[in-house]
Amino acid sequence: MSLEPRQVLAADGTVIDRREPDVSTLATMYAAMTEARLYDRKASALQRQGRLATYAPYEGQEASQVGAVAPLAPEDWLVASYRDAAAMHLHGYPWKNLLLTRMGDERGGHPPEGVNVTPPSITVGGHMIHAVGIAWAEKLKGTGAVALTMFGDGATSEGDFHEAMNFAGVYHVPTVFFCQNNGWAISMPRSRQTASRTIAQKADAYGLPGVLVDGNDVLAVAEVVAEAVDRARAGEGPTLIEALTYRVQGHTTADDDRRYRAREEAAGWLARDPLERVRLWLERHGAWDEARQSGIEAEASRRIEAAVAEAEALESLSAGEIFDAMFDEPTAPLAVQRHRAERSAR
Amino acid sequence: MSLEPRQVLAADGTVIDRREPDVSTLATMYAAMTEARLYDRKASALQRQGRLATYAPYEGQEASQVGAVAPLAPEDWLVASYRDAAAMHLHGYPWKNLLLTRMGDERGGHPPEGVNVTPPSITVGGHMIHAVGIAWAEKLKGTGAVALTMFGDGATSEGDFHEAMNFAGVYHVPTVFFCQNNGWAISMPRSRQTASRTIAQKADAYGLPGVLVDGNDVLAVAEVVAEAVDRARAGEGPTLIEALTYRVQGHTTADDDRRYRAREEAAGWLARDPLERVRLWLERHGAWDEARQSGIEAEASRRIEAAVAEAEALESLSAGEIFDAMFDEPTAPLAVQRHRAERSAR
Amino acid sequence: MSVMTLAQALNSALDTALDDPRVVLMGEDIGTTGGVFRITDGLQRKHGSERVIDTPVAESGIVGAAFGMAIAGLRPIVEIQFMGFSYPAYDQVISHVARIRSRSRHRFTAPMVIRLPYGGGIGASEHHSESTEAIYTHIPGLKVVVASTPENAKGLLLAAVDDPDPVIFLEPIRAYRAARGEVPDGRYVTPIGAGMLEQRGSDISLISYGAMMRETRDAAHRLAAEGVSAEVIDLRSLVPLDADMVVASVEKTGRAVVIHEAPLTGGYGAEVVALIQERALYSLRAPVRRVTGWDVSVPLRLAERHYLPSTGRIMSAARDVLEA
Amino acid sequence: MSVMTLAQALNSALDTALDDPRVVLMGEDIGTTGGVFRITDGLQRKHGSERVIDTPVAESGIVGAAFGMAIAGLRPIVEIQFMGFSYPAYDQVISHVARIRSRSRHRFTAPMVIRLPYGGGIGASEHHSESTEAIYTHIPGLKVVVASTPENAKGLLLAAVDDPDPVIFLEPIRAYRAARGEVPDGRYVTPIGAGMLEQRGSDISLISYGAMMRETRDAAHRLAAEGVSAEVIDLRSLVPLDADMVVASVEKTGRAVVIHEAPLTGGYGAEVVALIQERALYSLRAPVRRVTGWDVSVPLRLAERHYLPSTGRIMSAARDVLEA
Ligand SMILES: Cc1ncc(C[n+]2csc(CCOP(=O)(O)OP(=O)(O)O)c2C)c(N)n1
Ligand SMILES: Cc1ncc(C[n+]2csc(CCOP(=O)(O)OP(=O)(O)O)c2C)c(N)n1
Ligand SMILES: [Mg+2]
Ligand SMILES: [Mg+2]
Repeated sequence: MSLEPRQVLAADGTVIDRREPDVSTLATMYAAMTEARLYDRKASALQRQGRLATYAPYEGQEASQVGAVAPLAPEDWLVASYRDAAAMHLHGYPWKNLLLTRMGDERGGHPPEGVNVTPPSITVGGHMIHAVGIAWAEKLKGTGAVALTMFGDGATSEGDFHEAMNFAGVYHVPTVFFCQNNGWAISMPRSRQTASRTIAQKADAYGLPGVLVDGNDVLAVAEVVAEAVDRARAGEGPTLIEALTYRVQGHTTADDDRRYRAREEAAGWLARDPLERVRLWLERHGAWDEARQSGIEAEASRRIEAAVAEAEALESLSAGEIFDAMFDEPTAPLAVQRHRAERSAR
Repeated sequence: MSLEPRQVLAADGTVIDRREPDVSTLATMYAAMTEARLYDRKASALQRQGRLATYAPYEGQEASQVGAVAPLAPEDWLVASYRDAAAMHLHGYPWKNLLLTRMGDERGGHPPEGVNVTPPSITVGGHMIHAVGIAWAEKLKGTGAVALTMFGDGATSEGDFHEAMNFAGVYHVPTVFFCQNNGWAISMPRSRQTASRTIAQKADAYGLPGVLVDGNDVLAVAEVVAEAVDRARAGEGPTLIEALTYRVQGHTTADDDRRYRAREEAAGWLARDPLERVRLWLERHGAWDEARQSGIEAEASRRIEAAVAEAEALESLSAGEIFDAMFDEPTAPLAVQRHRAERSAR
Repeated sequence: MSVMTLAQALNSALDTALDDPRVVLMGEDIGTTGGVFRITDGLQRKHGSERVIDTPVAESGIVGAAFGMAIAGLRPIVEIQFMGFSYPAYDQVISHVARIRSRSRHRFTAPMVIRLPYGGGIGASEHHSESTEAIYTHIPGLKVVVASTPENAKGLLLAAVDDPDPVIFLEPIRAYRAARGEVPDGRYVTPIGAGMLEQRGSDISLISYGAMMRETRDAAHRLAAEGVSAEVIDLRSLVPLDADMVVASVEKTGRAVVIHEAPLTGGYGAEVVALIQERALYSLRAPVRRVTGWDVSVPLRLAERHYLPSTGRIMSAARDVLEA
Repeated sequence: MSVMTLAQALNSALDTALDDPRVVLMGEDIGTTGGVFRITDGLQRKHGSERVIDTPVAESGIVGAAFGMAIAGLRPIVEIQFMGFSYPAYDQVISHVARIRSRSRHRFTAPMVIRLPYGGGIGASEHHSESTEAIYTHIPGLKVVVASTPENAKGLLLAAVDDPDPVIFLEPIRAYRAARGEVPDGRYVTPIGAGMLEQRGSDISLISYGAMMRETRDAAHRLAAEGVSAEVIDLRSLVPLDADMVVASVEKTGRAVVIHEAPLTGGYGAEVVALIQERALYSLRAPVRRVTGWDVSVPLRLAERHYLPSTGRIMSAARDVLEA
C-alpha cells in the first residue's frame, strides 16, 4: 500500500501526470459540489435560526462526498452517516428528507422507493456492517449491486468497524468502505484515535486492499471509488479507501472547536479547498465564468429553498402517529397505548 | 513483519542457528510442560467420570502456554482464557482453583492473594481489554509490572480485540497480546475466521509490532515473549504475538471434532509435539532418561492428585452463600432474598 | 405428526423455513457441526453453505450483517450460541434492528429472527445459563417469544420467520432434549401474541413461560393432589403479551404466582404483576407472588439448584398465596 | 454552600473525587473540550491528561479498560457521552464489571462508576434521549443511582466513587442546566440505597426519579391547589431500592402513581408496582398507575412532547387513582 495519497487534480487546479479529464464530467461534479456547499450553509443558517435542531456541517469534504458517490449505479446502496448529506443527496436521497430529520421529524428517514440509501446513521460505527449484509444479500441474489459505506476516522475505533471489515474479507462481499478522514472526531485529532500511520493500512489486517486518496480531489476520489466498485462488481471483493480531508467547521452547530484546535489549522486546509481547484481548471478550460457560477447557484438554491419550504410545510407527527411505525401492524398493547396517548394529547 | 515463524528448537530437537540453550532452563520447562500434560489428561479423565462439568483440553499447546508465562515476573499480570490452565498454573494459579471452576464451584475463581492472575475468561474476546486497563494502571502507578493476555485465533474476530489493540497502541501501555493460533475455533478453521494471512500482521493496523512464532517451540515462544515483556517494561509499548500451534483434542470434552475435521490433520501436528523435541534435546545433552521422566511424572501427579482431593473435599456453596459475593456488603433487598433462599433450601 | 424433541422440532422448523429462498441461517458453528446444540444439524449439507452460513466469532457482526441482509430483502435467522453471548450484539439489536422501521417510517424493515438458547439447569459454565429476556422485552420495536414444547417451538419459529418485524426467539436449553412430543409435519404457525391456557383451574393462576413450564406444570399437578385447582398459563409471547388471557384468569381465580428463572428485580415477572394489579386489582384476594431466580449471577453447577425455581418453591409460594 | 447547576455540581464532585490519586476519568472528549456537556470542564487542565483521559470512540474499550484499571487498584470514573451509546459496552458491563466480585468470590473487584447522561426533553437527535435504566437495574452485581438535584448529584456521585462496587450513575440531561440549587462545598455523600421523601402527604404517593422529578413535583404542587395532599418520593437509588420508604408511603396513602420516562413495558416502574403489590396490597385502595414513556422509540424533536410524561398526564393519572 502506498503512503502517498492518490491525486489527479492538484490544489492549483492542474492535472498531475494524467490525461486531462472530460469537461462535462468535471462541470457536473463542480455543480454538485457547489449545490452541496450551498446546502451546508443553508442548513447551518437554519440551525442558527432555530429551524433545525443541530446540524453537522461537511464544509471542506464536498469532494470526498461527491467523488465517493459519483461512480455508483442507481441500484447500488449507500450506507452513510450524519455528516454525509451531500453524498446521500447525490445518490437520490432528497434534501427535503435530510432537512426533516434535522428538524426532528422521523419522516425524513423515508426516502422514495427505489432510492437505495439508508437513513443517516447517528451512532458511530454500527452501520458499516449493514453495508456488508446488504452487499452480501445482493451477491446471494446475484443482482450485481454493490454497497458503499461512509464513515469517519473516529468510527474506525469502534469494534463494529473491525467486525465489518473482517466479515467483508471472509465472505468476499461487494462492499466499498469509504473513510472520510477529516482529521477530527469531535475534539480528538486523528493522531490520538489510533497509533497506525494511516487508516488505509488497516485493510491489510483483513486481507483487503487499502487505498489512500486526496479527499479534496474529486477526480482522484471518483477514480479510486470507481476502481473499488468495479472490483466489487466483478466479484473481486471489498476495498477500504481512506480519503484525506478536513472538517472545516465545528463538529456540529453545537460545538465550539476553538476549545480544542487552532484556527490556523483550518486556514491551511482552506487553501486546499475542494471546489476551488475544480473551478480553476474549468476556468482554464473555458468552462467557468461568473455568469455560469451564478446560474449554478441559482438553480441549486431554488431546489434547496423548495425543499426547505416543503419540509416546513409538513405538520409534525401527531400523538397517535408516533405509534404507527413500530411494527407492520400495531400490536394489541400498542393500540391501547396509542389510544391513551391520543386522549391525553387532547 | 516476517512471515516465517521464529524457531529455536526444531521438531527433531536440534537447535537452529543459535547458541545452545541452558540445560537447567530447558529441564525446568520440560518439567512444567510434562505436568501440564498430565493435568490435561487428568482433567479430561475426571470429566469422563462426571467429576468435572466440561473441560477444554490444551494438548499440543503446552509450549505456547509454558513459554508465554516463563518470562513473566511474579508481579506481572496474566489475563487468560478457559483453555489456558497450564499458563495460569505456572503463574501461580493453583490446580485446585482451576479444578474447582471446572467442577462448578465459584471459589475456583479466587486464587491466593499476590497471584496476579484473573479467573479464566469464558466469554471470547472481552478480556483482552482488561489486560490493557491493568497494564495502564500499573503504568500510572509506576510499578513496572506488565500484563500478558492470552486468547485464541477465534477471539481476534470480536470487536473487543480491535478496541483492546487500538487502546494499547494509542496509550502505549505495557501489554503483551499473546494469540494461540491453534488452527480452530470450535469447528471453524483459521482460514475461515479472517482473510488475513496471519494474525500477527494485524498488529500493523494499530501501530504495534507483530511477531510470528512456532508455538510448539517453547524456547522460541519464551524468547519472543521475553523480548515483548522487556520492551513493555522499558516503556516501548505493546506487542502482538501469534503462536502457531494446534488443538489436538476436540474443542471441549463435549465436542466431537470428527464432525468437522479429518483425523490426519491432527496426526501431522502430533509429529511436531512440543514436549518431544525438548525431550530429544535433553536426552542428547544427558539430561533426560526414563528414570528422570518417572520422577517428574510422579512429582507432578502427586501435586495434581492432591489438588483433586482438596477440591473434592470442599463442601459446595450453600443456598445462603450464593448471595455473599455480589457486593462488598449485601444490600437490603439481597439480605431479604438470602433469607428466603435459605428457608426454601431447608 | 411425529414425536420429536424440542431440538428436533426446531430443526424441522428451520428446514421448512429454508423452503423460502429468502431465508438464510447464520451463526457460529451452525454449518459443518450443526451448532453446539445440533439444532441446525444437516441443514448446511442440504441447503448449501451459502444459505447456512458458518460465521467468525463476532456476535455484533453476525447480527449487523443479518440486519443488512434483511434490509436488502432476505429473511435471516441468526443463531447466537448462548444467550450470554448475545450482549456484544446488544447495540445492533437496540440501535438498529429494533429501530429501522420507525426511523424510516416503514421504508426499511428488518424481518429477521434472533435465536437465543437460554436458561440454566444443565450445570453449564459461566455465562451459559443466562435468562435475560427482560433486556429485550423492554426494547420498543422487538417481539419476544419463548418456546416451551416441541409443538410450539416449531410453530412459533415459523411464525417468527413469517413476521415482517424482528423477533427474539428464546429456546430453553434444558428442554432441548428433555421435552418430547407430537409435532405436526410441514408448515404451521403458532400465533405470536397469543398465550396458551394449558390447564383450566379455579383456585390460583400459575403463569410462566419457557423452561420453567416444566416445574410449573409439575407444581399444578402436585397441587391438584392437595385438592387445589390451578390454572396454568404458558405466556409463549412476552411481547406482545396476551394481557387479556392473564387478566381473565386472575379475575377468575383471584390469586396468582408468576414464575421465571431470570433474576427477580426488573425481571419480566414484574411486568406481569404490574399488569395484573393495573387491570385486576379488585379481583385479587392475595398479593401475586413471583418465584424467580435471585438477584445473583447464576451459580455454577454445584450450587445452581439453589438458584433455579423448583417445583417446591412454586408450590410453597402457591400455598402462601392461597392461605393469605 | 454555593448555588450551582446540576452540571456544575457534578463538576465539583469530580474535582473533589480526583483528590484521591486512585481516581481517573475516562471518556470521549472529556479532556480539552470538557465533555459534550462540559461536566469535566477544566479538570484535565487541573489534574493532567494522565488522569483525565480523552479516549478513542470505543465504548466497549473504555469500559473494559476502566474495568482493568479497577481490578488493578484504581477508581475509574467513565463518561459515556449519551446513554444511547452505552450499548456497545453492555457486554463489558454485564459479563465482566458486574460479575468479577462473584466470579472471584471477592478476590477481584471493580470499584468504578459509569456516568450516563440520559433522557429526553432537549429535542436531541436519535439515540440521544434514551432512558434504558431497566437494562441495568436487572443486572445482579450493579448498583444504579439517578441524580435529580445539584445537591444529590454531587453527594451520590461521591458516594458512587467511594463504593467498593460498580455503580451506574444516571444524569438527567434535561436538568444539567435547568436544575439549580444550593450545594455544600467539599466532600459529602448522599447514601446509596436511601430514597428521599421530598414532600409528605396523605392522599396519594407520587414516586419517581431523575429528570421526571420536575414534572412530579409540579404535579404535586398543582394537586395541592386542588386540595390533594400528595407525598413525593425521589427514589434516587434504583438498586438497591429503598423498599421500606415506598411501602411505608403507600401503606399510609393507599394510592400511588409511579412515573418515569422510559417505555412502559418492563420499565423500572413495573418493579416498583410489583413491590407495592407484594408488600402493601391490602393497603391499596386503587390500582397503582404508571405514567411513563410509551413503547416506541423516543420521537425526535417535533413529536417528543407526545412521548415524555407531562405534568398533565401525571395529574390526570393521580385523579384517576384518587377517584377509583
Ligand atoms: C456509538 C457512538 N459513540 C459516540 C457517539 C458520539 N459521537 C458522535 S460523532 C463522534 C465523532 C465521530 O468522529 P468521526 O468518525 O471521525 O466522524 P466525523 O464526525 O469526523 O465526521 C462521536 C464520538 C456516537 N454518535 N455514537
Ligand atoms: C462472546 C462469545 N461468543 C461465543 C462463545 C462460544 N465459544 C466458546 S470458545 C469459542 C471458539 C473460540 O476459538 P479461539 O478463540 O480460537 O479459542 P480456542 O477455543 O481455539 O482456544 C466460541 C465461539 C463465547 N464463549 N463467547
Ligand atoms: Mg472525523
Ligand atoms: Mg483457536
